[in-house]
This record gives sequence, C-alpha cells and structure tokens, in this order.
Amino acid sequence: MSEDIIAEIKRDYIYNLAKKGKRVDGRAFDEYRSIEVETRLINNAEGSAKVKIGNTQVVVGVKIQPGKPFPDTPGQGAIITNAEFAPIASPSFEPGPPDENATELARVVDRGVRESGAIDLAKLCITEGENIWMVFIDVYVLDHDGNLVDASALGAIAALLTTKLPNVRYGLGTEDVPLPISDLPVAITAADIDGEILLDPSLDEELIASTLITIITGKDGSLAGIQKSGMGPLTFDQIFHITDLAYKRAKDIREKYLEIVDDQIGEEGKKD
Amino acid sequence: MSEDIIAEIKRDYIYNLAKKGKRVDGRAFDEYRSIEVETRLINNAEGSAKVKIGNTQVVVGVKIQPGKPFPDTPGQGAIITNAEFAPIASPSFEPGPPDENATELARVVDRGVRESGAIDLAKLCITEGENIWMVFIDVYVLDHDGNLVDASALGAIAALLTTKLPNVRYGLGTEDVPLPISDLPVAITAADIDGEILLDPSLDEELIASTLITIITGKDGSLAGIQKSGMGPLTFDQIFHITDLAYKRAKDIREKYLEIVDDQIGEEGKKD
Amino acid sequence: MSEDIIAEIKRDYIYNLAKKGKRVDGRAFDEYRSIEVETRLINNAEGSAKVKIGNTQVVVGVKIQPGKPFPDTPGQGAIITNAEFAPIASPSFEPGPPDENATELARVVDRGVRESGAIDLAKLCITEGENIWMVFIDVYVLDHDGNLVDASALGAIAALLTTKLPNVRYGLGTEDVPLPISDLPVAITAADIDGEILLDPSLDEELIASTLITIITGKDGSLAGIQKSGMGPLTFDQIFHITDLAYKRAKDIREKYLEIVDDQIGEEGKKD
Amino acid sequence: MSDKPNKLIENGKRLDGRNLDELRPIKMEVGVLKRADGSCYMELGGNKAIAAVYGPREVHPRHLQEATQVIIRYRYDMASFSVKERKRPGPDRRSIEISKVSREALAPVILKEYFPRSVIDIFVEILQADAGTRTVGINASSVALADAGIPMRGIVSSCAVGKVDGEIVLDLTGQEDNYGDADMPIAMTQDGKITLLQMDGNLTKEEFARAIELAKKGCKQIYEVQRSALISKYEGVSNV
Amino acid sequence: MSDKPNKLIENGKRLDGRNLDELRPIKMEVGVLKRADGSCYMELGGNKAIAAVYGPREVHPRHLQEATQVIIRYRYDMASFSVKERKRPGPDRRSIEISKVSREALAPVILKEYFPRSVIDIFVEILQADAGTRTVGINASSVALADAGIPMRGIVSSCAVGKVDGEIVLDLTGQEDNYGDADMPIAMTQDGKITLLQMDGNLTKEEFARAIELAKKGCKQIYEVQRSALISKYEGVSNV
Amino acid sequence: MSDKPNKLIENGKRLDGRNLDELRPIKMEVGVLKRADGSCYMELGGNKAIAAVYGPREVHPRHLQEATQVIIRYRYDMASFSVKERKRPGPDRRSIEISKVSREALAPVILKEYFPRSVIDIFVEILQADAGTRTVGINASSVALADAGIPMRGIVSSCAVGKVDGEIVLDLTGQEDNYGDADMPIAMTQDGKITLLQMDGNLTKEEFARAIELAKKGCKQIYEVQRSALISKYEGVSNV
Repeated sequence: MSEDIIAEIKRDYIYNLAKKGKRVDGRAFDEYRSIEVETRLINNAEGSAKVKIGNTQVVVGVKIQPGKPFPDTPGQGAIITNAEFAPIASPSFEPGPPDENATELARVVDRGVRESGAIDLAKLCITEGENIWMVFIDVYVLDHDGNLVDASALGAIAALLTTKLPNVRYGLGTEDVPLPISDLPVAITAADIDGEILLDPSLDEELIASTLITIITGKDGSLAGIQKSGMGPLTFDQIFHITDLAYKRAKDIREKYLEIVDDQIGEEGKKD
Repeated sequence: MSEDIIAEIKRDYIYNLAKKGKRVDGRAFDEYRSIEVETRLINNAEGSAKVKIGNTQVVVGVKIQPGKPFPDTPGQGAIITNAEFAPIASPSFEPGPPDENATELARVVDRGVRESGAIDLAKLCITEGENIWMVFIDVYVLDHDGNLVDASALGAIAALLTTKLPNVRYGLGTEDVPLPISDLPVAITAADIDGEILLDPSLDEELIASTLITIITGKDGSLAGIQKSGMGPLTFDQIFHITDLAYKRAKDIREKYLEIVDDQIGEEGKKD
Repeated sequence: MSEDIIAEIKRDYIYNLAKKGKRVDGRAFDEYRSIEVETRLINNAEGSAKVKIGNTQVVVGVKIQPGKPFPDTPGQGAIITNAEFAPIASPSFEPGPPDENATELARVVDRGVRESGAIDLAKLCITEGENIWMVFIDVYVLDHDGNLVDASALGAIAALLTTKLPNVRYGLGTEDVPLPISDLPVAITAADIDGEILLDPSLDEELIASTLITIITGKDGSLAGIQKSGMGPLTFDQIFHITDLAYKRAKDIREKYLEIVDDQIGEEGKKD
Repeated sequence: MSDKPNKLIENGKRLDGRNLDELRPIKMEVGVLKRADGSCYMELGGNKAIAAVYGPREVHPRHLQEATQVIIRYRYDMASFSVKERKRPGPDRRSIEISKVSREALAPVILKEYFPRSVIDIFVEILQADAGTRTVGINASSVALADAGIPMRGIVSSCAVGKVDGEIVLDLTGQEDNYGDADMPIAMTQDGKITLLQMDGNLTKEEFARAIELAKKGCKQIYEVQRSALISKYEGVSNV
Repeated sequence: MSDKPNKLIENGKRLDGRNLDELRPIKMEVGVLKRADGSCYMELGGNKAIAAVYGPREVHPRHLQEATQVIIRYRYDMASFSVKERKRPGPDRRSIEISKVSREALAPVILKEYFPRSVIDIFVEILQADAGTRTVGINASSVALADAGIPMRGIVSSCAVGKVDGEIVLDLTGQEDNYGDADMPIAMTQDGKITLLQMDGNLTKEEFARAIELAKKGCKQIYEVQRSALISKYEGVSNV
Repeated sequence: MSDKPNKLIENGKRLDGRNLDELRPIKMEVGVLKRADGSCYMELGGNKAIAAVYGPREVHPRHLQEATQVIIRYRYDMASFSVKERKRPGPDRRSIEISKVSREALAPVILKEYFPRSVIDIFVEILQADAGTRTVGINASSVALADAGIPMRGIVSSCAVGKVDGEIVLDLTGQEDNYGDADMPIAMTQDGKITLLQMDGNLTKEEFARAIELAKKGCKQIYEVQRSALISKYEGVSNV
C-alpha cells in the first residue's frame, strides 16, 4: 500500500474519531500532551530551554550581544527572533532561507514576547542612541509532531527567564545580571476539525484541520496576541470559545512550567 | 485556438501592417501614444511621478537619505537607480532579484540621469569624505504595454524635478530645498520591424521587432546616451535616421511634460 | 557512439593501464606533468601568479586592503581565500555561489597558507584592534585537467611571494614593502586507483580514482596539512607511503618553482 | 517617526477628526491595469495600493500542480518609497507572513475545485503606506478577483480595529498604531465567517469582544464600497 | 575566546584533568527523535549534537536519481547559539566542507547498491560546540544509520588527535585546539580503513605516525560506546 | 583612482603616446584552453581576457529548449583582482547588462537554425581591466566561436570610441574614460551592420557622426587581428 493511501486512511480515522468526541491518543479535546521543560542546557548561550510537548521537541537559545539601536528607538534594546526548522526535524527539508511557515512561527513567537511587554526594552539600553543589548531568540525545531507554536513560545519565555546579560564579557559591569522579565505570556493553539475545536493538535491532526488559531495571554489574563493560520474560516462563536479555553489552559501551563523557573531565579537572586 | 496560434496571427498582422506603413492603433511611425504625467503622488517619497504612455504605466519614487560617499568621489552625492518589474505588471513574474531586462532598464534610466549631468552631484555633498546625499530612484512598472524605457526615464526626471532635499528631517537645515536639476534629458525608443523604424513601440510591436534602440538627448540637443537592445543588427543609415527623429520627438515631450513641471517648481520657489 | 560509452571505454583503458603500472601519458606513478609558473601578470593585483600543470591552468591574484580585525584576534591580519571555478574552465558551469568542490579547494589552499605559518599574521597588524591588512587570495581555475589543489596551492604561494603591501596607496608609508613570507608549503596530491597510488592525477584519472589525498609539507619537511577527499577508504600503509612520496616531490617543486622566485625577490630587495 | 502626541483622542474625536468607529476616506477603482486579468486600485486614508489577478492558468512545472483544485498564490509587496525610511526592494519576513495570511483570508471564498491543475496569482503592490496595508491589500484583491471573473462564494472584506488611549477604535492610522495599545486586523465574509484574525498588543476579554463587534461594522462598510466599485465598473462608470 | 593559558599540560595531565590518551566523557542515546527514521544524540565533553537519518526514499526530481546506487546526502549544521559569538543560521563555507568530508567518511560502509534511484539523508545539528564537532557528527550519524536499519558493512568511528604543548594528545578541547600546534580529525572502520583524514597545523613525520596510532586507540573506544548504545536500544534500555 | 591630469591630449598625442585614431597594442591567441570547444586570449593595452566557447550541446532541462534554433548564452565576468578595488566574485548589475548586450552583439552572425534544441555557451573572464573590457570580450568571443567551429556569417569586431578633451578618439584607456566626456562601445560585422551600440556622456550630432566613422576604422583594424590570429592557429603557428 502506498504511503498516500495509508495517510488517507489515517486521516479518515482521525476525522471520524473527532466527530465522536475522541482523539487517537485518548486525550480530551481541551487536554495537552505531556509537557517537559529543561532550562540552561546550552553553555554557550546566555539563556536556553528545551521544550517537549508529546513528541514535539524544540530548543530555544538566547544570545545577547551589544549593538546599535534602530534609528527610531534610540533608547531601546532590540529583540530578533528567528525559527529554523532544523533538517533533523523533517523529511522534507530543503536548504535555503526559512520558508513561510518558519517565518510565521518566528513572528508569532516574537509577537508574544514583544507585545506582552515581557521584556522591558528600555532597560536594555546601554548608551542612548549608541549602544544597546540585542536579544537574539533562536528557535530550533528538533522533532515535529504538531503544535510548534506553543512549544516554541514556551521555550522562548523559559529561555529568557534563565538569561543573564553578559556584562562581564563585554566589560560593562562586574557581574552578569538576569534579564528583567515582567510577564509570562503563554500561547495556546487550537485546531478546527470540521467544527470541533481541539487544543494542542498533533501533526496528524494539524494536517486534517481546516485552520489553526493561537491565542497568547499574559499573567493578568489579557490577550497579548492572536494568529489565525490556515485556509478554513472560523465563526465568532468558535473564536470566543477558544479564547475562553486558552485563558484557562495558559494559566495551568504558566503555573506549572514557568512560575517554577521564575521562582528558582528569584531565589538565586536573593542568594547573590 | 491556443494562445500561441493567436499570438502568431497577431504578429503576422502587425508585421504586414508595418510593411504597408501602418500600425494597429492607427498611429504614424513617428507618433507617440498619449502621455500622462502626474507628480507628487507619494507622500512618503521625497519626489514621485506616475507616467502613462498608452497603457504602459510606471511609478517612480525618489528617496533621499544621507550616507557615506564612495572612496573615489569623496565630494559627490550618489545616484542609485533600481527598476522593479512589479509582479502586478506581468503574468510571468518570478520572485528573485531583477532579471537582465529590469537590470538593463535601471541602467539605461540611470545613465540618462547621470550622463546628461541633470543632477549636479557636487551639490549633494554635505561634508566632504564623510556625508553626502544618496538619491535613490526606484522605478516600479505597474502595467507593461511596451516602451518601458521612455516611460521610466520620463518618470525619473519628472520625479526628480519635484524632489526636495529633506534637510529638516535630518537636522541639516531649517527648510527643505528643491534638488538642483540642470538638464531635462528625454529618452526616445525606436523599434526595427523588418527595416521599418517605429517610435514608441507597443508590447506587441516590441515582441516582433528585431531590435530596439533608445536615444537620450538633452536640452541643447546633444546626445546623452544610447542603448541598442535586441538581437537584430542596424545599419548606419538607420541609426542616423533614428537620432534625427529622436531629437525632434524629445523636444516636444520635454516642452509638453517636463518644462511645465519645471516652471511650476520655479514659481513655487519664488513664492517661498 | 554516445559520449557515455566513450567515457566508459576510456575509464576501462586507464584502469587497466594502471594495473600494469602505466599511465595514459607515459608518466611514472610518482611523476608530475610539466609545471610552469609565471608571476606578476596582473597589474591591478598586489601579487599574482599563473600556474600550469599539464593542461590544468589556474591564475591566483592577491589583493591587499586595510580592514577591521576579527574581535578575537585584534593584533593579527586576516587571510581570506576564495576559489572560483571560472565558467571558462568547465562545460558544466552553473551560476551561483561556489559549490562544495570549489569550497573545499579554497579551504585546503587556505589551510596550507595559514597553518604552515607562511604569513606572519602579527606583522599584518597596522593599529591593534582597529586596522589590519586583509589578504584576499583569489584562485581562478581557467582550465581543469585534474589536480587543481596542487596548482592552486603553488599559485597561491608564488603569488604571495611577489606581493607587496600597498602602503603608498593607503597613505601608510612611503614605499610598498614585500609581504613577509616565512615558509614555502607545497601541496602534493595522490589518487588511489584500485590500490595503486598515482601522483598528480589528470582529470580522467581523478574521475576513476576512489579517493584523492593531498599532503602539504613545509620547508623543514614537516606536515602542514592533509585532506582526504572522496568516497574510497585508504589503509594506514597507503597513507604512510603517500606522505613519504609527498615529502620528496614537494622538495623538488619547492626548489624548482618557488625558491627561484624567492631568490629573485630577495635580490630585488637588496637593490632597493 | 513623529514624536508621541499627548493625546490621540480628545472629546471623542481622533487627531484626524474621525469618530472612534469611523473609517478613513476610501477610494476604489476597478480594472486599472490592462495586462492583468483583474485589477483594483484602493486608497484608504494615506494608503495607496494596487492589486492584480492573473489566472487561472496552467501550472508549470507540472509536479507543482494539484490534481483536484486550483493553487492560490498571493504576493504582498511594499514599494521601496512607500514608507518614510526607504525599504530595500523585495520580500522580507514581514511581507512573507502577510502574504501567507492574506492568501488564507481569500482562499475560503474561491471555488477552488473549478480549476484543477491551475494557479491563480494575486499580487499586491503598496505604493504608499499608513497602517492597515494588509487590509487594503485584501480588500483590493477581493475586488480584483471578481474583476478577473474568478468564481467566488462572496467577497472578503477586511479592516483593522485596535485600542488607542484606552478606547476601542476602527481603522488605525500609522500614528495610532505606533502609540496605541493593540492592533487587530480582521477579514470576514458577508455571512460572518472570519478568514483572517491577528492581534498584537493588549486587550482584555471584554475589549476583545467589543473590538470584534466594531470590526463587523467596519467590514460591512468596506463591503458596500467594494460592491459599488464593482457595480460602477459594470455600468461603465468610475466612482472615482 | 579565553586568554592563552601558560601551560595546557602539566605533570602529564591536561587542564581538564585528563591523561594525554583519554577521551572526554561521552553520552550517547539512540532513537531520540520520533519523526526521523533513525536518530542519535551524543555528548562528548562540551559538545552536544543530534544526528537524524531519513530514507532510503525515492529521489525527486527524477533526473537526479542514480540508476545503480543510493545517493547519500549529509548536512552538518551548527545552531546559532552553539558557539560563543552568535552564528548566523544556515550553511557557511566551513559547514559545506565538513558536510562533504563527513559524507565521504560514512559512504564507504553503506551498501549503496541496495537502493538504486533512492537517497539517504543524514542531518547533524550541533547544539553546543567545544572542538571535535565533526567527529561527534560522524559518530552519531553512524549510529543513527544503524538505528534507521540502513544495511552497512560496519560502523564508522571518529576522533581527533593533535599536538598540544609538544605532546600528541587525544580528543582536543576548544582551548587545546586554539592554542595547540596541530589538529587531526580522523574516521575509520573497525577493520582499519581510514575514511576521513584531515590535518591542520604542524607535525613531523614521527609525530604523525604516533598520532595515527593514538587515533586508532581512540576510535576503538568510540566504537565500544557506539556498540553499547545500539545494544541498549535493542534491549529497550537506555544507557543514559 | 589616479588624480585628474591637466591634459589628456597634448600636441595631438594622448598620454600613452598614441594618435587620436590609434588602437592600443593587441595580442591575440587562439585555442589557449584544452577543455573548452573554442577559446581565445586577448590583450588590448592593459586589458587581459579569455573567452571560452562550449557547445553546441543539448539543453537540459528540456522545457528550456527552443524547437527551431540554438540558444546562445553569454556570461561576462570580472576576476576579483582585475580592478584596483577588489571586486566581490560573481555577477553584479554591470556584468548582467554587459552579458546581455554582448550576447546580442554576437547572435546576429551565428547560424542559429543549424542547432535546434541546443545551446552555445560563451564565457568571458576579464583577468585585468583597463577600459573597453566588453569590446575585448566580444572580440575574443568572436574568435573563440570560430575556433569552436560554430557556423557563422562573419566575424564580429568591436571597439570603443569617445570624446576626450573635446576630441573624438579611438579606444579609450581607463584614465580617458574616467576624465573624458563620452564613451561609445560599438560592434559591427564586416559588411557594416551594427550589432552593439551604447553611449554614455555627451556628443553633438556632428561628433556622433565622426565617432561612428572612427569606430568603423577601428573595427576594421580589429578584424584584421582576429583574422590573422585564426589563420595562425590553422597554420599551427602562434602569432604571439
């Protein structure tokens, strides 16, 4: 049997399960796969995190370097977010610059960090108009089993939480201080499969979904970012339903995987 | 009937008409289609113009920014001309850097502006060896029905005539002053269809022409640039014939479409 | 007969000859084709050389310009080596950045120059941390009949030997002085054809060889670089055999083609 | 960029005199290009853009064809002179993302199964930019698709809503976008299906609900403009 | 880079406490990725890398197929954050060369004629780098190929030897590489065929011979690690 | 660049001692490359260039073939060290334009219908540049085409004329080009058909007519050199 036929059968199976309120791996529609977050795994990065959501696996590294400010924001640091679908993650890897999916991933992760105000850019100014900290957030997708956005966004914040400004290395101070992080935005992605809304879609689910939508919320429950992605339309009711779900799920994830890291950092700070 | 056959029939038709001294749209061989020039349509550009010649339509924007001079001309401003066949202009658009036709178009327009001495580059020096004005002339082709060179060259000069140096924006003066323009070069393009010389070729005429030749002349009637383009050879007699035609036609166009703009600018200058 | 069949017959012929200890052009296995070295042929380059090995032909130009040092070597000049398979050298030319073979060629040539310590990079520092000499070594392959590495490496050293630092041009001194060269590394390449080791392979020999190996040795006979290239494995005995051969052959070539240039330079130096 | 003004809204009016729920002036003209199969020029306040549609036509090379439906391509491009700081010509990451979401905004209304093995190209050129360019591109493209005779289930209409000085407002200017608190472009069909939704910034759930309501209102007005532009074209009269 | 230390070897011990002929600590895990057909994670001292194998699968487009054997592709890539100075993502000249010699290091053991018209892709991502990354990539790839069930004549093992403070040493650290006199990565099969050999720096012929002997010893140790990692996988037990 | 001299012409002589209507010294050698199907090396004063011709050969992939005639490709390239300031290797806008007009300069004499579905590649490498490189490229290519046995209606010959210190002169040097008033490269067939014509600068109509006459004279001399280079080749004697 050809791969296409197997894929076809699999898709029918997922579709029919969804219509009965079920998923292949037995999860409820609003349930996430198991999540693992490991931080500080890359010594050469100023901050790093590895996130697994089910079989999906991403590594985020944060590099901090001094640089020139943009002309229109002379007193602010810069965030540069990039996403690489590392070839190891995909059988269909093609060399070249990031494609539109990697570009969208990078921009959604960037927006979550930027628009939530998680980083106070004014604090990243070294000398106004001349020298600022540039924060490079690089997402490497290692294994792709769906829902790259949530894994990458979670990895980005976890990596930023463990990031220190390399004052010593660049002769700008006698110790490296933690990057000031003031919010913990969490991205929650839902898939629409023939009207059914499933959170944290697996790759197989993504492939039959008509559309995906990501809702990013901050600590205070407000919306910090939205991205609809895919050819299918959504109704207003669906969107309000998803934002409600997203708020709750984001709160769980924030408490369980981010506040714990934040607390550790805070305690270390006291020790110093 | 396939498109190829229609194209073939159309070409035969144009060819046979030309042999009888006629053109599809009824023009004489040395006659231009109707020309429209609109200036100052882009607020964000320091100068701009839209030119229509028949159905051909180009927009030229001029942006002026301070920059470093080239090492071998420390006391001169710089002109950087670029042409984009905007995808909207062509069914055969391919993404990527400008192809050889767009490159040639940009270089011929650039040469007309540069070699005619229309812009006095020495006057664009801010601080010798350190800071100069860079003049970016960007041609966007919106609709392509032949004779892009004449439309683009006319648009470039018209846009330059309305350009002001942004002194205020860059803290280099208390008012923006007009870019000093000292000549009004005009490009006239002819097509050779089996020995017949037609000015202002339409796209269909260009496609059956063996070669095109552009003659750029300045206010004093001298030649400021020539570009032969295409696989066919030309005789010496043809070339002298074309340069004669070009001189006359350029004079008409200059008076009708450029000097009028120039006069307006002059009057405004007096008012200031 | 198709080209493929001719190629097949030629390969069998070379292979069978090799098994009998012979080569198509009558050379011994450890014998080079005739070598020609011409220097100072490009006026616009600070140093240049053309090398022929049989029909293989490369031109190497050296350009020297001031530039910024790398952050981690503030007191050292920089070497930038590039190899272009000029389209004239090959029927299979494709436009674009250098392919992996041209990249490997450039990097092996670079390593020979760099690792032998032929150039004392500390002497190329103009102002520590601010201004250094950048040495651009550009290899252009003009005709490819095998063994590009040895021809390019020989050309690089010969060109460097004739290179002068352009002090006058950049206002850094009153005369141009020779680039200080302290070693004369020579690359020797061997091909493995079914266990037989042949030096200086022709293109036809390269095409049937299972692997190539280049050994770079310096004046004192020590190894300054090695590169195995190709899919076939080599035994330890083969490698020791090749390094022995390489040492001897490199000595001959160094004396005959490089020391003679070096002596000329030395004498000129005295005359100055 | 200009400096931040003290207030962006005063006495319920915005700096350009508009009410909070008011669109900027619109100009729309159909069939402005001869070579394209369909085209539309649109101005929205300080935005000027042209959309062109080519196709459906056969896909080359063949291995890119889809057997059962048409491929839709969308390329959003900003002219180098469309913004204050000259933009280097060609695509950047922003335009790649906008092209993707705009394509996805229009695809749901196109009857894709009518043209297997074919492609429809939608090209948008932004000549002058003042916030909301992606919505202008989608609105103009929607009309250009109709002008090209592409069979569709309806017209997609798009506008941006956002939060400025704490108020939910319709159709942000560049200044309002820069100094505002949230920007939310949206596109929808006449029967209320959302085909594009993005949001940057900060909105409470209540504000989000109000923003969605305002966007519905804005898209309805846009739709009326699109409709009358198309009617004017077929009546042989320009509404410019 | 850190400043050059006075001595890299003192009393026969290296700065990290190793003997001259000692490898850095190794960690190896097989089958760490679900999507790849074969995969392997490896740490060697400060190096962290993942190799993935995809294939054999059909080559597209067809004119790239080889009629009698499989095509092998190898892509070595360093993550932007794997080194002290952020590296711009994507290939550079160094990674192009390493990809080429690594492919050539592995190709001799793969039974290429089993899969005509097909391709095997080997991808290596270096997550953290501390000298010797190409040897880590080859070792991990060799195991990933076995994990993918690719028929092979044997396992390729790789290590670097070099000269530091005048001594021939095994498996250089970044510091030893920067301030040492020679670096020689090598790869070989268990039956003593050399499939990769590169050398930078300065070695006498006698030193070269000693370096080769040390490399043999190092590759033998690497092979044992590779073997037990694969056995652990098949026993369903991780050796991590 | 060198500083501008006071005078470029004194007593009817140019700075290098030439008369106004005199070409720089020429050296031309045919068949200098073994791998190419045809080749020619040319020096013109300070210019040094090699042209190589490959083909006719089949076009791949097939959809690029033309059914009734041969495709001609021309690639002009300047070596990085051919000019005072190192040039980054690879094509730039100048070389793209020169490649186009040079191809069009040679195409009219090639009997294109003899080789349908095929391509002829003409490659020119400029090793040293001193104004007039495109004319050198065309002259050398014309001879390389003959050397490759490509059937042609004639030989194309090319030279530049220009205006320097108010005088019409033949074959400008780099210095004359930089500080002169006009530069006009031209190419023609023996029977007086113009196949390349470009002009930069400023010429009255009378000067233009005189420049054309001078160019005819220059091309005639070039043709004689091309002819004798080809004859020398076939006589087995080099004219170098």
